[in-house]
Amino acid sequence: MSTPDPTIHQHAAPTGFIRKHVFSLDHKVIGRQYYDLALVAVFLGLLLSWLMRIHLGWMNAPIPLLGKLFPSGAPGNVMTPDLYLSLMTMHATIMVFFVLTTAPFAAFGNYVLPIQVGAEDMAFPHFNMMSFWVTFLAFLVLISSFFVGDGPPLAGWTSYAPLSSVGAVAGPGQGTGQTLWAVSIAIFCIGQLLGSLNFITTTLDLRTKGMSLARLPLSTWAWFVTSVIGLLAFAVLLPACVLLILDRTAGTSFFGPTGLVVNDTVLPYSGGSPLLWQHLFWFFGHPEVYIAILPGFGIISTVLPAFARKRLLGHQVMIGCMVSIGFLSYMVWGHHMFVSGMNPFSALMFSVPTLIITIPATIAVLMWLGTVYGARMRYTTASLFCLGFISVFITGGLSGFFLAQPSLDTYLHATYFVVAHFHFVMAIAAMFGIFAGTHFWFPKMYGRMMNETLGKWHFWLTFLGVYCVFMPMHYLGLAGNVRRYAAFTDNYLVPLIPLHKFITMAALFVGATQFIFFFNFFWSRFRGPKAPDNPWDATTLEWSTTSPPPFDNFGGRHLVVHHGPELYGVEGAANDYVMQVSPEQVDAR
Amino acid sequence: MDTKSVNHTPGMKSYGLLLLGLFAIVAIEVALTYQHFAPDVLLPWLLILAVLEASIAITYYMHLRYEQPKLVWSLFVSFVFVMIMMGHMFPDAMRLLHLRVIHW
Amino acid sequence: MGKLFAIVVVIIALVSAGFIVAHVWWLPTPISTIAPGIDGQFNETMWFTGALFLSSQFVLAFFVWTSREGKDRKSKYWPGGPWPLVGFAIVVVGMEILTLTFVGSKVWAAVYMTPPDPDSMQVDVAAEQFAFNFRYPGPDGKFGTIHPEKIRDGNGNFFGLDPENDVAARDDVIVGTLTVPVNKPVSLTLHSKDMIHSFYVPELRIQQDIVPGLNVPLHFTATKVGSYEIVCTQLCGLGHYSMRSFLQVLPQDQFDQWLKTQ
Amino acid sequence: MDDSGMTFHMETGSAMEESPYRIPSLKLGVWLFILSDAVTFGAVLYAYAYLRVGTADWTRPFATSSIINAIIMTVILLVSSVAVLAALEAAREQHRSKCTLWLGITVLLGTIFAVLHLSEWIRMIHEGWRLFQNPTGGPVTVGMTFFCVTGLHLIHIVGGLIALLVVALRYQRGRLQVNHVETVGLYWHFVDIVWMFIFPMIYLMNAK
Ligand code: HEA
Ligand code: HEA
Ligand code: CUA
Ligand SMILES: [Cu+2]
Repeated sequence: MSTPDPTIHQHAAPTGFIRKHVFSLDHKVIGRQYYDLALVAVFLGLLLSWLMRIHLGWMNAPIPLLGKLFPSGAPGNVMTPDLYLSLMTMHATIMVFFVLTTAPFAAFGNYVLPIQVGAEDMAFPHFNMMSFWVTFLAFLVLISSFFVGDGPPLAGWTSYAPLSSVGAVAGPGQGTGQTLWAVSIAIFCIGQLLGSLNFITTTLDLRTKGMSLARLPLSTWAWFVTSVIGLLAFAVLLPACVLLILDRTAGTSFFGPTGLVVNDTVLPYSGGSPLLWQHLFWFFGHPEVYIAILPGFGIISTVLPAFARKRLLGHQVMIGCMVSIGFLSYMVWGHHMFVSGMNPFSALMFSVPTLIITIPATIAVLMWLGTVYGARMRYTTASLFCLGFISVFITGGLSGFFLAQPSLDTYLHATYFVVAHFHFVMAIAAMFGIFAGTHFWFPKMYGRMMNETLGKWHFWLTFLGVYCVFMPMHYLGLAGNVRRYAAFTDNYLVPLIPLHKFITMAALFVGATQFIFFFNFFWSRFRGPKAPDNPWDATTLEWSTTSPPPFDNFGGRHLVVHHGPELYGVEGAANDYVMQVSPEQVDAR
Repeated sequence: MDTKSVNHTPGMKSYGLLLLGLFAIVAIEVALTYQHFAPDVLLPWLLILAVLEASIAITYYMHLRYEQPKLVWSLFVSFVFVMIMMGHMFPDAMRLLHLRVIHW
Repeated sequence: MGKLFAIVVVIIALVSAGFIVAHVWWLPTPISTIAPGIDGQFNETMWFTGALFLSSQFVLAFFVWTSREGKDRKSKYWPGGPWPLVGFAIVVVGMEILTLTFVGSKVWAAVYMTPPDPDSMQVDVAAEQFAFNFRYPGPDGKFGTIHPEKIRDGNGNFFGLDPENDVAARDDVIVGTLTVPVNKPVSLTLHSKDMIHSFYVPELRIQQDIVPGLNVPLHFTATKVGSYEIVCTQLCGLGHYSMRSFLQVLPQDQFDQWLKTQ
Repeated sequence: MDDSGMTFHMETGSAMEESPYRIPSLKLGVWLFILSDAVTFGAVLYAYAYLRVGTADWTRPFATSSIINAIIMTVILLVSSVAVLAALEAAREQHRSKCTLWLGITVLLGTIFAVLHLSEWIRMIHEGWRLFQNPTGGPVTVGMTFFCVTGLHLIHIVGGLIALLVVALRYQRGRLQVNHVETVGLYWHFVDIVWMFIFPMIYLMNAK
C-alpha cells in the first residue's frame, strides 16, 4: 500500500522533461495524455470503419494497398470475410474501450474534475499516472494483434465463447490475436479501476471550501456517478477476461461445453457454459454503455446553460436522472440475451427495468429541451454540438424502446437495427458530447482558442452526414438485414445492397469531414489565438484561473465557493452571470 | 491524523472474545456440514453463518461500527445491490440443468 | 444559425419518418401463427415512438428557432419548473411501458414459454460451421443417439449416428433444408456442434440462438406455402455470412410425398 | 460523531470542505478498492455457483483430512486478523517496535496459511486433480473452479503479505504513520472475510 499520503497530496512541480510530460503526476498532463490517446484511437477506428464500409458497399472491389497491409487477409487487395470481421472487431473494441471510455470520462474527467472541485490534484496522483500508462499498455497490446499470427480476432467486441475460447481452430485470428484481445481488455480494466477509485475519492474529499455536493457542477456529478458504475462494472469484466484467458491457455472449460466438435475432432472442453460468458460480459457491458453516455449527459448539462445564458432546468432532477440511470444499468444486462437461449422468463424480468430506464432518460431530454426554451442562445460550435446531441440522443434512444421488448427483439436482434441504435447513442451522441466538451474546454486545456468557422462547418457536415449514415441502418434492420455479415449473398439481402452503397458513401463523407476537426484541433493547439481566462463567460471554477491553469491549478490561492454552478442571466448582478467564487450576494432566482 | 475509529476501539480483550465467537461459528458450520443435508438446504445455512461471521469482522475488526453511518450504507448498499443483481443469472443456471445435452 | 438548425432538424425528422411511413423497406410478409401478434406489437411501438420522435424533434426545433441572443432580451424560464415535466414523462412513458409490457409479454410467452403442441412434428436441428442440418425421426418416430466422436462431415454423418448398434438411428432422415407441412405445428430441437449459431427466419418472426451443449426447444406453425430463407444471425466464424438454409413449407400431401422419397 | 471529523484535514488546511465520510482519503481509497475487489470475488464465486447448479453429478472431493486442514487454515487466518489489530493498537500507543513485532507475527501466520494451502493443492494434484481433469471421472469443472477460486484468494494472500512486510519495515523506520498500518490491516481483514465465504462454499459444500 505504498500510496502517497493523500492529505499532503500537493507535490512539488517537476522539472525534468520525463517527469513533466511523460510520467507526470499532474492530472492536467494525464488528462491531455488520455485525450491524445483517444485521438489516436478514434483515428484508427475511423479508418477501420472506412475499410469496413467500402467492403460492405462493394464486396469484391480491390482496395489499394490493403494487400500490403494484410498479405493474408487481402490477397489481391480484396478483403476476405475473416479480415472484414477482424476489422469490425478492432473497430468496435478500439471505439468502445479506447475512445468512449477514455475521452469523455478519463480525459475530460482527469483534466476538469479536480479543477471544478477546487483541488490542486487528484487524491492519488501516482495511481492516476499508473492508470494512464496501464491503459496505454492495454492499447499497445490490442494493436499488436494486428501484427501477430494471422491477425486480429474476429469474434466481435463481445467475443462470445466458444468462438473466443477454443483457440485457433475457431478461425483466423482466434489464436494469438484473441488472446491478446483478452489480455488487453483485462489490463484496461485495471487502469479504469484505478481511475474510478481516484475520481470518487477526489470528488468526495478534495472539494474546496464552500463546494458542497449541491454546488458541484453537473459534469462533475456525471463523472462521479460514472466512476461509481465503473468501479463495480470493470471489477466484473476483469475476472471474466481472466477466465477467458485460462480457458484459452490453461485448458479450463468455464465457457466450453461438453462435446464441441470442430473439423471432426472432439475438443477437450467439458461442463462449461457459453451463456456464462455472456452473463459476465453483459453484466459489465450494459453499465459500460452508460459509462460511455453519462459523461455526455454531464457535459451537455454544463455546456448548454453556459451558452443558453440561463440555469439548467431542474439541476437536482438531472442529478436524480443520472443516479437512477446508474442504478438501473445493473438490472438490465439480460436485454442483450433475449434470444440467446437464456431462460425466457428472465427475458421478461430484464425487459421491464430496461423499459423503465427510458423514463429517467426521457426526463433528462425534457430538462434539456426546457433549458433551450426561451433561451438567449449563443450559437458557438460547442452549443451547436449540444443541440445536436439532444437530437441524436432522442433518435438513438427511441430505437432502444423497440429492442427493449423481447417480443420485438426476436425479430430485430442481431440486425442492423441494433447497429443503428447503438451508433446513434454511442457513436454519435457520445461523440457529440466529446466534441462539445472539446470546443468548450479547449481554451482551458491548451490556452488557445479553436477556430469557430471550421468548427461550425465540421458540425453541420457531421450532423447531416451521420444521419445519412445511420438512419438508413434502421431500414436495413426492418428488412431483416443481419449484422456482422461480411457479404450479402442471401436472396432477400441482395436488394438491400444499393442502400449499403449509399451508407458507404455517406460514411466516407462523414469520415472525411472529421479531418476538418483534426486539422482545427492541431492547428489551434499550436497556432490558435491566445485564450482569455474565461472566454465563454462561464461560472465554474476552471474559469476562475488562468488558461492553461498553473501547476497547482490556482497559483496557491485557496478558493472559496459561494454559489451554485449555473448562475447565468441573473438579474441585478454585475454582468448577468455570477462566478461560483464571486462573493457578490444575489437572490437565487 | 486521527479519526473516530482511531480514538475509541473495542480493545484487545473484546477482539479476543469476538475471535472465540468466530471460532464457534466455524464449528457450527462444520457440524451442520456433517448432518449431510441436501445441498440446497445446507447452502443457505452456511451462507447465513458466513454473513454473520463477515459482519462481525467488518463491524468490529474493520471498525465500520465507528465510522460514519453514511460510509457503512454506501458500501453496504452498493455491494449487496450488485450481488443481488448478479443473482439474475440463476434462473438460467437451473434451466441449464434441464437443457444440458446429457449424452454429450 | 438557430433558424438553420431548426429547419435542418425538421427536414431530417420528416425524411426519416417518411421512409418508415412509406414502408419503402419493411418487414417481409408474415407466415406464422405468432407473427400477427408480434407485428401488432411492432406497429403499436412504432406509433408511440414515432409520435415521440417527431414531437420531440419538432419541439427541439421550435425552441431553438425562437431562442436567439439579444442584449435587451431576458431569458424565459419553463413555466412551472421541472416537476410537471417529470410527472408528464413518468405518466406518458410509464403508461406506454405498462401497456406494451402487458401485451408484449403475452406475445413473448406464446412463442417461447408455452410447451409445443403434443402432436406437433418433431425435427432435430444440428448447426455447424457453416451449415444447418435437419433430422426427421423416420417411421419409428425415434431419433438415433448422437455420438460426437462419430461426427464426420466427409461422409455426411453430421449427427454422429452409428446405425450398426443403434436401431433408432437407422431410419433417421437427414436433409439440408427444413421441409414442413403447412398449418401443422412443428417443434424443433436446436443444438450446435461447435459455435453458437442462430436460427432466424424473418418471415416467421422467430430468432433463436443455437448454443453448443444445450438442446434449445423452439416451435412454430407455418401458415403459408412457399420457400423461405433460414439465416444464421450469431457470429460463428468467417463463414457466418454464408451460413444459411431454406424453409420449405408444403401442403400436407406434397410433404408426405417428399418424406417418402427421402 | 462530529467533533472528530474536523481534525483530519490539518495538512491541507481548513480550506477544504470536509469529506462526507470524515475519514482520510487513503482509507476511503482502500475501502473503495475493497468494494470493487469484493465484487470481483463475487463474480468468480457466482461463476462457480452457476456452473455447479447447472451440473447434475458434481463430485465432492474433500475427505475429512482436507476439511480438518481447511479448518486449521481458517483458524490461523482468523488469529492473524487479531494480530493485525494488536499491531494497530501498538501503533496507536506509538510502540513502533511492538507494532512491527505484531505485523511480523501476522506475516508469519499468513505464510503458514499459504503453506498449508499449497500443501493441500499439491496433495490434490498428486491425486490427479487438474484445471481440466477430474480423477474420479466426474465433471472437470470441479477441479477447475476449486483451483481458480482458491488461487485467486491465494494471490490476494501473497499480495497482502508483501504489503504487510513493506508497511512493517517502512513503519519501523518511521516513514509511515498509524493510518498506513490501519489501511493495510483493513485489506488483510478483507482477505480474511473472503475466506469466510470460500471455506463453506468451496470446502464444506464439497465435503465427502
Ligand atoms: C451509449 C450507449 C448506449 C445507450 C445510452 C443505450 C441506451 C439504451 N439501449 Fe442500447 N445498446 C448499446 C449502447 C447504448 N444503448 C450498444 C453498444 C448495444 C449493442 C451491443 C452489441 O450487441 O454489440 C446496445 C443494444 C441494446 C439492446 C440489445 C439489442 C439486441 O442486441 O438485440 C437493447 C435492448 O433492450 C438496448 C436498449 C437500450 C435502451 C432501452 C436504452 C435507453 O437508455 C434509451 C433511453 C433514451 C430514450 C428513450 C430517448 C429519450 C428521449 C425521448 C423518449 C423523447 C422524449 C420526448 C418527449 C416525451 C416529448 N440496447
Ligand atoms: C464509439 C463507438 C463507435 C463509433 C464512434 C463508431 C463509428 C462508426 N462505425 Fe461502428 N461499431 C461500433 C462502435 C462504434 N462505431 C460497435 C460497438 C460495433 C459492433 C461491432 C460488433 O458487432 O462486434 C460497430 C459496428 C459497426 C458496423 C457494423 C459491422 C457489422 O455488423 O457487420 C458498421 C457498419 O457500417 C460500423 C460503421 C461505423 C462508421 C461508418 C462509423 C464512423 O465513421 C462514424 C463517423 C465517426 C464519428 C462521427 C466520430 C468521430 C470522432 C472524432 C473525429 C474524434 C472525437 C474526439 C476524440 C475521441 C478525442 N460500425
Ligand atoms: Cu452460424 Cu453465424
Ligand atoms: Cu444494454
